[in-house]
Amino acid sequence: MLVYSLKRFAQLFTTVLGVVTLVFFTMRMIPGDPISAIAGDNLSGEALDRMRSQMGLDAPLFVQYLNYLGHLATFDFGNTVTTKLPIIGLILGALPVTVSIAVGTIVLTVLISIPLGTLAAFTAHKGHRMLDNAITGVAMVLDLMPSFWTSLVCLLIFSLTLGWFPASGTVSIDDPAHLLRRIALPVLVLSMAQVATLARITRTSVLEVLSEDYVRTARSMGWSELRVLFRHALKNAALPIVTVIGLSFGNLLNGTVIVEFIFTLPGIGNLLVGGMNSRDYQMVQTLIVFYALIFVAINFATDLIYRVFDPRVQF
Amino acid sequence: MTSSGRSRLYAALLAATLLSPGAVVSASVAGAAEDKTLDVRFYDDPAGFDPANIFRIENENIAFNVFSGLTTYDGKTGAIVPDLAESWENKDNTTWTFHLRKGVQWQKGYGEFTAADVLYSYKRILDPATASPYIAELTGIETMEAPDPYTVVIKLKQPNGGFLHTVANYHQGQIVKKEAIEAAGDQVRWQPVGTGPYYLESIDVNSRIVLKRHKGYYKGPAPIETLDFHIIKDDATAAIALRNGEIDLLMRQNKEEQLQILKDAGFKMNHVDNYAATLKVMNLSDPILKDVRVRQAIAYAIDYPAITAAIAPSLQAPAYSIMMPWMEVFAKDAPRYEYDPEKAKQLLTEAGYPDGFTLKALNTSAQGVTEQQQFEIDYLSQVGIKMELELVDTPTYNQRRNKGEFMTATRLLPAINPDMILFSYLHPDNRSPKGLNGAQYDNPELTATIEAARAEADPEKRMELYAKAQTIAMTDLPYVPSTANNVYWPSKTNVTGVNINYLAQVNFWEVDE
Amino acid sequence: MAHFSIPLPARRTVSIDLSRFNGIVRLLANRRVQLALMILVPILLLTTFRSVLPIAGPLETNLRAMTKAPSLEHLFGTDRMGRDIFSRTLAGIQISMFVGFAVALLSLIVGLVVGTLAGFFGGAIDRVMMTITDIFLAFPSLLLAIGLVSVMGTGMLPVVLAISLSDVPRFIRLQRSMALSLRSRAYIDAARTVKASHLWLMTRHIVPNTIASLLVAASIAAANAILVEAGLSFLGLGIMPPAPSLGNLIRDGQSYLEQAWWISTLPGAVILLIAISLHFLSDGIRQVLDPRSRK
Amino acid sequence: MNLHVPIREPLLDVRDLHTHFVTDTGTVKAVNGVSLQIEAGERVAIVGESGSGKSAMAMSLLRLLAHPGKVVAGEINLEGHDLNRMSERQLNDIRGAKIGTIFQDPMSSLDPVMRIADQMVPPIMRHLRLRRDAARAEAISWLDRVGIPDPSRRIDAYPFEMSGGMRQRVMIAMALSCRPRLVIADEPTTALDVTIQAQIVELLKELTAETGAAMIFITHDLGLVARFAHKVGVMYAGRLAEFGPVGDIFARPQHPYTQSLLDTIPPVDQQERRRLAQIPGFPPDMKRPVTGCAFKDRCPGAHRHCFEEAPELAARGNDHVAACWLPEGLGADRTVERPLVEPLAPTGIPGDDRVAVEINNLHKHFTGRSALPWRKPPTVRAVNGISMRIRRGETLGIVGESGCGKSTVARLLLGLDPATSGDIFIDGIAQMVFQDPASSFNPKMTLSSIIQEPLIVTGWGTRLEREDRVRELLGQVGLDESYMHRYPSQLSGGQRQRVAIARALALKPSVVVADEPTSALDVSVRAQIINLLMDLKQQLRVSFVFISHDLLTVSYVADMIAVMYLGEVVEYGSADEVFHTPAHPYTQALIAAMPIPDPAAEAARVQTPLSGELPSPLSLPPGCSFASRCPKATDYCRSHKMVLKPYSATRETACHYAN
Repeated sequence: MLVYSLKRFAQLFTTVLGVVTLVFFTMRMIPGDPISAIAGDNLSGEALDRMRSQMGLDAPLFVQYLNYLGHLATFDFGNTVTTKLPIIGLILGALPVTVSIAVGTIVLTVLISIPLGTLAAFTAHKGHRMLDNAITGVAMVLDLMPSFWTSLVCLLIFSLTLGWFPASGTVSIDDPAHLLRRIALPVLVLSMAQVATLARITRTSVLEVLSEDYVRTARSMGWSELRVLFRHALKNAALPIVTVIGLSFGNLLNGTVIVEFIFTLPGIGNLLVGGMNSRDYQMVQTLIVFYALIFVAINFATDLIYRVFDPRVQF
Repeated sequence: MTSSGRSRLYAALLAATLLSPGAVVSASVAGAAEDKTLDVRFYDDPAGFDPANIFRIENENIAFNVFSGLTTYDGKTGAIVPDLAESWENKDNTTWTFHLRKGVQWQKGYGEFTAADVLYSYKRILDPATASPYIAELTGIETMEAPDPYTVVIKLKQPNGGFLHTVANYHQGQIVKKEAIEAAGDQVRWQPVGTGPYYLESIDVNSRIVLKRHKGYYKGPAPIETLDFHIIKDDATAAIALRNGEIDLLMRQNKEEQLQILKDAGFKMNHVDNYAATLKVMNLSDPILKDVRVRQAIAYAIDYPAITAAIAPSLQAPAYSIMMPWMEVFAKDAPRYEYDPEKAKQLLTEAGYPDGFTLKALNTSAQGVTEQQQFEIDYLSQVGIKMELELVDTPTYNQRRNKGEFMTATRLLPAINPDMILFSYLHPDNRSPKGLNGAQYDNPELTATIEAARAEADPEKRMELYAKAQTIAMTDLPYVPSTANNVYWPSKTNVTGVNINYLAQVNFWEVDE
Repeated sequence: MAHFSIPLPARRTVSIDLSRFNGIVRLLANRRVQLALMILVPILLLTTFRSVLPIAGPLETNLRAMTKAPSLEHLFGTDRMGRDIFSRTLAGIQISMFVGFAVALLSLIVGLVVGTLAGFFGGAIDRVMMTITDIFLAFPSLLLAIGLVSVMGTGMLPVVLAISLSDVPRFIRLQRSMALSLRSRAYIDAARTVKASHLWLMTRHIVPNTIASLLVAASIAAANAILVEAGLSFLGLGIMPPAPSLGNLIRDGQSYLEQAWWISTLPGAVILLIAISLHFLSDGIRQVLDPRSRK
Repeated sequence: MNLHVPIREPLLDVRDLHTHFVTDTGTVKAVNGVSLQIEAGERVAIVGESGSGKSAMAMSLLRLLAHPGKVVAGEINLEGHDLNRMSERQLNDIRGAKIGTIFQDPMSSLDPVMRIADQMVPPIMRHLRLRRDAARAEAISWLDRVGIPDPSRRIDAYPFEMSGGMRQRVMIAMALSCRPRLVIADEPTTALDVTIQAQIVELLKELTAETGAAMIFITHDLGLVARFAHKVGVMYAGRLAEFGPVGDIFARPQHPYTQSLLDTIPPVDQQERRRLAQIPGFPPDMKRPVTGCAFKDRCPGAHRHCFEEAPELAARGNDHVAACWLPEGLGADRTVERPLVEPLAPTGIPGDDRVAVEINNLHKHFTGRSALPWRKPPTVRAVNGISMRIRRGETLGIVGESGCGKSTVARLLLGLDPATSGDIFIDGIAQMVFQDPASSFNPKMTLSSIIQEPLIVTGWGTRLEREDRVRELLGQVGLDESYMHRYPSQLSGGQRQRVAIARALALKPSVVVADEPTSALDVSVRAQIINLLMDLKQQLRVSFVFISHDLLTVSYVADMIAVMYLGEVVEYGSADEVFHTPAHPYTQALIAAMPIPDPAAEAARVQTPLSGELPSPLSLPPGCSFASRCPKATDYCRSHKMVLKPYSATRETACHYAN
């Protein structure tokens, strides 16, 4: 376990450092800087140059990089470049929103797709393709609809016509009931895209397990088919399912941008796009570090869950 | 008293409010009895409200309600009206004396507003340490004095007939309080303190801005207690929020189709027309575009009336000048370019491009290729001009546009100070990358004309000079006007007083529900 | 569904004899492939010969026929600018299919080369490559897209690159794991006993045996790319209108859903059909390649 | 011995069982009319080659067939109740309770993510109606009975924490735990090493005798049948070809297929080394209807009648039935036709004393990655100091159980892995024939390019010359030229091994290393490959290293034998000597564990299987590596390392007590 933790730490360190370096230099290679981002239609070049030098954006790149690393090492994430807001506060404010969406999506996805996938696998195993095809087909159709389109359709149906969920309104974790109502639609939209993948993986791995020798062994001892399905198949099929859930959780954290935009949710996808559009180096860099941390953390969590499901996995 | 009688009285009081700022006390008191809240859509992440470093209309609109200037713009006519200065006089457009309103109270208990605050505010802009992009607006000041707490005397280096615009409630003209600025430190943009009708109570930069009524506002407290701005970026979502009743007032709806839906649903379509013109900037250092016939051909080739009617009859109208028709200085006789493809072809042939040429248009990718651009491509191709769009993201676009690295680009003219527009866009001193003259336009005749206009004390003569300048500009056509933009703030029917001024701003002191 | 609990009789090879004769024939005999082709072939034919069809050009505006519902004249109706949506859809398919194809190809090639090297050599090369793919996986794909569009401007190439960049690490990992398991196969050992070069082993033994699985992944990546392009278009990072990529068509019509549902719905349905066909195609390829996994 | 005194109705009475697999490409009639009766307490072996339907038949009894397998007709009467007419729910009360099942692969037959207890206890609770703790106690007692050490602790282990042998014991305990009347064992020892196999077979014998359970034992190993069964059923193409008491079947086989099968086994008696019998052709395609006898195409004695009508089982003696039109099948004197194998002098080619391979003090250690950088990494000494010489034209057989290092030696010889220390000298080049015919070839290459590959890589000849060489090689291994453009997947297992041999011979190597070349093959095909290797050895005078766990085959093929244990050679000498008069206790144990396809001989052998399992190669004992399992081991053995010492002129052994 100790060795494992050390390894993980080393992985975290290299990944984060790589990510930080990549993002630092990429951001500065991209044309446009924070000043040009705020230049609208009526600021002259002269005025902008004045601001640029005022903000010290003309220091040598390598010096800026080392400075940045130094700040990072002391967990000083700094302020946004133009609006001077503490970044850590912005991220911590936005994180709960995105995390609730991601968690909600995962929960809904799991609740829908694991039973569906299992059912599909079970019927397929017995040679009945009808239900299997229907489930796979519907999941695929859901998967393939662009989220910005389904978002609006959902808004029109559930918010405007049925009036079940608000389209706007402040989101705060202090008011969980309201939060739930606000994230319901985005969660629904995002789940649509996730269900197919997870149901497919569930189906494939359960199907694979169902043809394993030990399932036959269990059947030979008089276990009923359903019991075999729940006691053996699902547990054994869990590893790929957990992997996919872990991966999709990571993807969700940066895939919520569109729904955050349409459903006006102040999440970190929002921050990222905003930071990128305003060329707020500091903001983007810090967010990326967060993403990398989350990525590594999810890998770690996935490994831990592996261990719960599969005693063979050792650290 | 019957209810109809009461409402008639109320209406009368309201009318009085709008007409004369002095006689409002009773109406405001009536409003204050209820703690009304207005939920307003805000369409982007707020970027701060420090007048010295403020950008974008939505932020400016907040500042507009928090701060005051010596003058301000009338919401309906666009005319300059008194604000913190009750009255003023000027000598030769050079020495400006402002008589300040007495008893004006700062928000958040910062005491009474005096002439010292005016001097502090302007000096702050002029201080290089502030790094204000608006410094150039005030560099024309030679001296500033406050002979007494209610008088400010400003002496300019050169005559400037448009100086009242400079001190209006906009950017550099907004008056701040020294103590409040110093207390805020590096968070000035998030802690604005002014003398306007509303003060900033709280802000969550991710989702919400809350303004509260400034009880000590010199015109009396505003009718609405709380302005709750919700950040809703997507236009379609904003429309749904309005239709759901989640918001009362929708700050800017920029989608024609949503406007149609809201109009059909019976919402109140508050709007201002021709608030600004969109110009095609012709880079005159380009070997093709330096020929005036080519520029005129472009203007003749595109049928903007048809385009605007087709794609955005509400949001756009054709523009024929760099000045807006509602402006005092607007010259009706300046050349106009009506759609005439034959003439365009003829001009191109004369210029030596019978088969047309390729026009590279730099633009932002934020909206992709707009429908308007698609039509422009269509129209231009009919006279043989192949318009190619170079789409880059907004920061890159701004950077290249400011440096003058393009063949043609667009500018949206904020149309409030005609003198400033003419100088910024046509004066050779302001050629990019230094200034906004992206066309690199330098016509000594025009330069002499606008310089003379600025110095001219006689209003009639000034108007003549301005008219002459417009005629020259529209003949040389360094900027091809394309469309004039309209701004819509749809609201529930019970929301009144949404008067959008020509800076696309609403004075919330006038708004009630 | 063939899970034989009995070992296959030796003569089973005879039945494979015929079918193995030609992979294409076997593919064409697969029901899913047939279904996919039944959808894809007509669509591709229409797309290819759209210029001779009696329909308006995809960019042709018509102010007299704005926002018209589907009719015989305009099969999919027209949009706000009076453009024929059917024509735009056909043109959009061409663009979207190109994006899908380019993304699939790029991911395939990079994945193949890098994954083979990492999996075959293992050791330090592998660790470095895996760390790099980790970094890219930890990097939000959207950011890559924004960055690329900023550097390269909008257009086909940045879109293809942006989508590929998030696919490539997955392809590398897939290829690496396959190469890893193949490198200890007996036939590789057999070649190594005669001192075959690394290049020989990789090109003759590893790549031919993994390419099929990569193709399966690539056809899914292609379907996915079409959708991601649509999403990027929505954010203004995709292929720029008026170029009628399918994503642009849906985006254009999205806010007209209430007034003119056809503007986005019909092109959307076409995306669905194409993506589903690509999935069927990949399923079919997989089934044909691996008779055991006919699930 | 005589258990089949007909008392009452039989325990299991299967009548006209038909099982089909409906696939896209046709219906496989895997079981095509099988009838058989099993008495209580009887051990019945079902033998047959792959695809004969023996497993399908066994799985049909409890309807454990995977989709699309389906019992389409027949009665399966267990104690008078027809299982085939029962619902799934009723059948679940039979499964495990009345009939226990043991499967082939202990590695995959237990759920890897569940503790043994969780797999064993619930069925006991259900079938024996016991409470959890009682059921657990019952399970522990069964684990104890199958020889699991420390069962009350091991019951909470996961399968992966146990060796294959232990897992198969658990499997047996589980199958027997609800006291079934019948146990179906589907190749229960095929995946195990020979010494472990002997242990398991003895265990099964004991336990069924104790509980009085009858047993159906599916196997392809005739030796095991002889050792284990009371009765034998021989299956061919989904039908029983012959059924009868084991002694009778071995002594007087009546069906030509049974007769041929028995002839394919290398004889134990090395004095008369005859060419092995081969069964020509392939089994019929089970998707096509068969007219007449299914074996007719491969039967030397087939006549007209065989093509017209399928023979039914008919009595051939006491309890002995066979399905053949010929009264005695091919007859008792059928062996005479087979030629004697020309014996080679054990020293190789007469007059040629050159050495093809010389190995001196060879070591191969595999170093793992240590848990912590500063700790010593774990090291497996896979090959731990062996020295050998192979003369030109000589065949060296290397035997030993899995993990003894024999495959590592092969890889070292071929230069696939670098040796840790020691020298290998090869006069010429070495080539290899791999064990698994499925993974030996790149499935994407034609046979022509497969066989050409060594030639291309070494830059041999032009394309035409290479193709000529391919034809020549295909001819040498008995394949037609037309195979050149086929793909490996189009070949049968035997044909693939022929191609593997052709590829190995392409560069005219001085030594060919064959690592278990026949272990994945059916009995009849195995004989073909062995015959081919023997022919090639005589024609080409090439040296072979023949690696196998099958002592009988090695003793038939090899001139010299090296017996390996834990990375060391414990006995080395001429094949005859090592096989007939083993000196090292391990060799003796191996030979004792080896089943002999002769029921009479088996009955006469004293069955004391070698106890224990291979110690972990990570921590080798300090003294003799075999000491932990050796019945003769003393303290001296446990503390002193043994090295090969001459035992006779042609033999060396590494046992202190052998000398």
